[in-house]
Amino acid sequence: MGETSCTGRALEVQGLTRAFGVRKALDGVEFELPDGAFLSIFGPNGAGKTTLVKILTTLLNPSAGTAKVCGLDVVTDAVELRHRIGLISHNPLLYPDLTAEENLLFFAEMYGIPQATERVRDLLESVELDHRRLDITRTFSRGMLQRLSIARALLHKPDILFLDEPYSGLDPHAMDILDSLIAQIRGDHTFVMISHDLTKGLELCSHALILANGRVVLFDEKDAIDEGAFRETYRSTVGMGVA
Amino acid sequence: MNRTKIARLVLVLGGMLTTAAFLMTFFWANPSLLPDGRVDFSQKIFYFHVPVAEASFLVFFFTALYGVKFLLTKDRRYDMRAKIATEVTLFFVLLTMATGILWTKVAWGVWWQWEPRLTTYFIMTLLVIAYFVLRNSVEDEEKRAVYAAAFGILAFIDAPISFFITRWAESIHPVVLAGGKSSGLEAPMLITFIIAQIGMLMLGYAFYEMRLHEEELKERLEALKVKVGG
Amino acid sequence: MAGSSWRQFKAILRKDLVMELRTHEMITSMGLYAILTMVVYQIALTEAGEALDVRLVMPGLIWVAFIFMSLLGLNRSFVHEKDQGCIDALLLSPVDRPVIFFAKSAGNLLFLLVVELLSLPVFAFLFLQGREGITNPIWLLGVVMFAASVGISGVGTLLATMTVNTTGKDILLAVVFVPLMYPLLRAAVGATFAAIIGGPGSVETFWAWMTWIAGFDVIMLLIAFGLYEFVIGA
Amino acid sequence: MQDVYSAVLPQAPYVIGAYGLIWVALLGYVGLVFSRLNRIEKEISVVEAAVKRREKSES
Repeated sequence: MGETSCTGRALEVQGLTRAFGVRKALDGVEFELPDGAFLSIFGPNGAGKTTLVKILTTLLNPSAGTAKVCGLDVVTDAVELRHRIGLISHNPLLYPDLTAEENLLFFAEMYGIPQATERVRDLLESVELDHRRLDITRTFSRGMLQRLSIARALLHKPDILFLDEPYSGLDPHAMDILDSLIAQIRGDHTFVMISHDLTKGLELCSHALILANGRVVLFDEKDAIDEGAFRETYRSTVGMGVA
Repeated sequence: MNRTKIARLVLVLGGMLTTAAFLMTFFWANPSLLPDGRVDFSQKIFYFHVPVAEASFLVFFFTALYGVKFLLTKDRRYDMRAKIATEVTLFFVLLTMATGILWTKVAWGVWWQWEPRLTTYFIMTLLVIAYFVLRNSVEDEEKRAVYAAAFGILAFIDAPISFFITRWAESIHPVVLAGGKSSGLEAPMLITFIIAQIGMLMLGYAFYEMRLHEEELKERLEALKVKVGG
Repeated sequence: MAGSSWRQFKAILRKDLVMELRTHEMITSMGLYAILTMVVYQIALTEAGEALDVRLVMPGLIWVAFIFMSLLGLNRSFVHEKDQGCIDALLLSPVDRPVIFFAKSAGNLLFLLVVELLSLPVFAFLFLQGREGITNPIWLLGVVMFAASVGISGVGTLLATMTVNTTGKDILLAVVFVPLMYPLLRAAVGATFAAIIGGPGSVETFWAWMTWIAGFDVIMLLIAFGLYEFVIGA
Repeated sequence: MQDVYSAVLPQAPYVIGAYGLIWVALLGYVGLVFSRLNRIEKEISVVEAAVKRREKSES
């Protein structure tokens, strides 16, 4: 487990509830994640995984309860927190009609990054896209887009990276590249990943969480988890999402 | 006494007042005269046309008010109230349009005239309809509520414009609520009108509460079904 | 803080301009739409022939073309953001939501004005040759076009932010946008008429309509500005 | 006298139409809402009974 510049725990979630009417997307979610950990969140469709990540990344407000990321409250310290988090999604979150470099420069400007040009060049080199930096991203393959979106997420040197099913839609080669990129930055980042793929998710994580019907079914360190029993628990939740 | 009981009482009272106003319109209120001295029977439409129109403006205000309250609290109950207020607005707006068109035919000889009051009120009708079109095209419940609230607030701007337009622009539409000299209503006419107005507002309130009660029951039913069905 | 907001505003605006200069998507579709509208107008006016003084209906025709044209641009401007989830990346960054509103509105205003300025001479060329000229100073037309376009793009940006998330977004935008714009359109046509037809007192009439437009702009933009954070965060 | 009321007869259908419309609409609306309210209340009592039965059989 590495160190980030976060003071205190990476995640502190208490009684987190997100409801609109009768349906509760999240219902009293509680857990704590130490700094530098890698959390994999599992759960059937509609379990509330995306809602949880959206709250932790300040895109949605909770209806009740509190969540602190990096010691910062997701509601009251939202603006400051946005400097500390990055998101890699299965969607590239890039403008297809801008070049690779323009995309990164645009987001650098949004984050107010000093010496943006150098930072962008460095990042493009590290994801091996410097030779394509002047091409518009519409022409990129799925794997290249994913690499560029990692560069986008790392622009402002976030402490916590959120991964929303980053492997979906990637070919095996692109998956390998993504693996090695994650391994490179694993040391000084905390990771929170949503995953459908049990094997992949368990392989990477240090902590695992199963969500169903908006509730935490299981949360533990990987070392304490018996994989067979874990798979059994996960299987039992499938279908619970659809009430 | 709970809200539903009050609503039913108000409904009965409103019904009684409007019925009384109806009878007064035809048996008590003195007839309005045409410039040539003949009796203008079509003016009788105004005793209900105007109260319904005023009620539509007033209820529409609650769409905007509950819209603001919803955005500030994100409390779903306000969204429901805004929706119901708009529904009652739609009901009154359509009634206003229908009675207005009948009167226009008598007084102006045509069913429809593009004059400022009619035009702006027509626009308001379209806005109220658009409110529901918007609601129906948003799947996510919370998004729907937020968008509807925002649109309701924007749409309400047309209500004061339509209300005051007869005073600002050259309009041939009569100004009934001008106050003072130009309304020219004699006491029996004015009293009849006021009773009809109060009755109609009470009906509006009762409709709103009844529909709200219905929606709340629906919700309780949903919750119960979830409990049973698991 | 204010400095960084200004930088972000410029960055979003520049990004939209670069994308538009690269694809020409909005300007082309809006421009073609304007020309198509003129063809349809020709059909509509053809039987009236010389009996009709086109100048009398021209203000209305212009604004009909502009309002429907603006719908195309407004829709496009948010389809870009939605396509690959860019709007989420934007919202994830430490940008004040109103900055997004103002930058997107400014971009939409710019594209709208460009197409308006391009299509107006074409309109005059096709319909007004051999007619009496415009006596009032021509910049009055520029004033109405600018003021009304500010209202159109401001309120339009707010509404397009909503309708991009709905089923049947193009039609829905028209359904919610056109009636809301009625007061503004009415005043714009009045002002344009006063500017084009001229005659005694026309300049006073022009400025009277302009106060309506200015009032509408101020009230609607303030409300749209206040609502934007809620709408984009939903 | 006849002269004074000569405008009444041709105008009457419109006035009657307007008031007829108002009454039908108001009564119709009230009737509709009440019938729906009754139906929902009935449904609620059915489901509530089901809930009670279950709770009994569980305990």
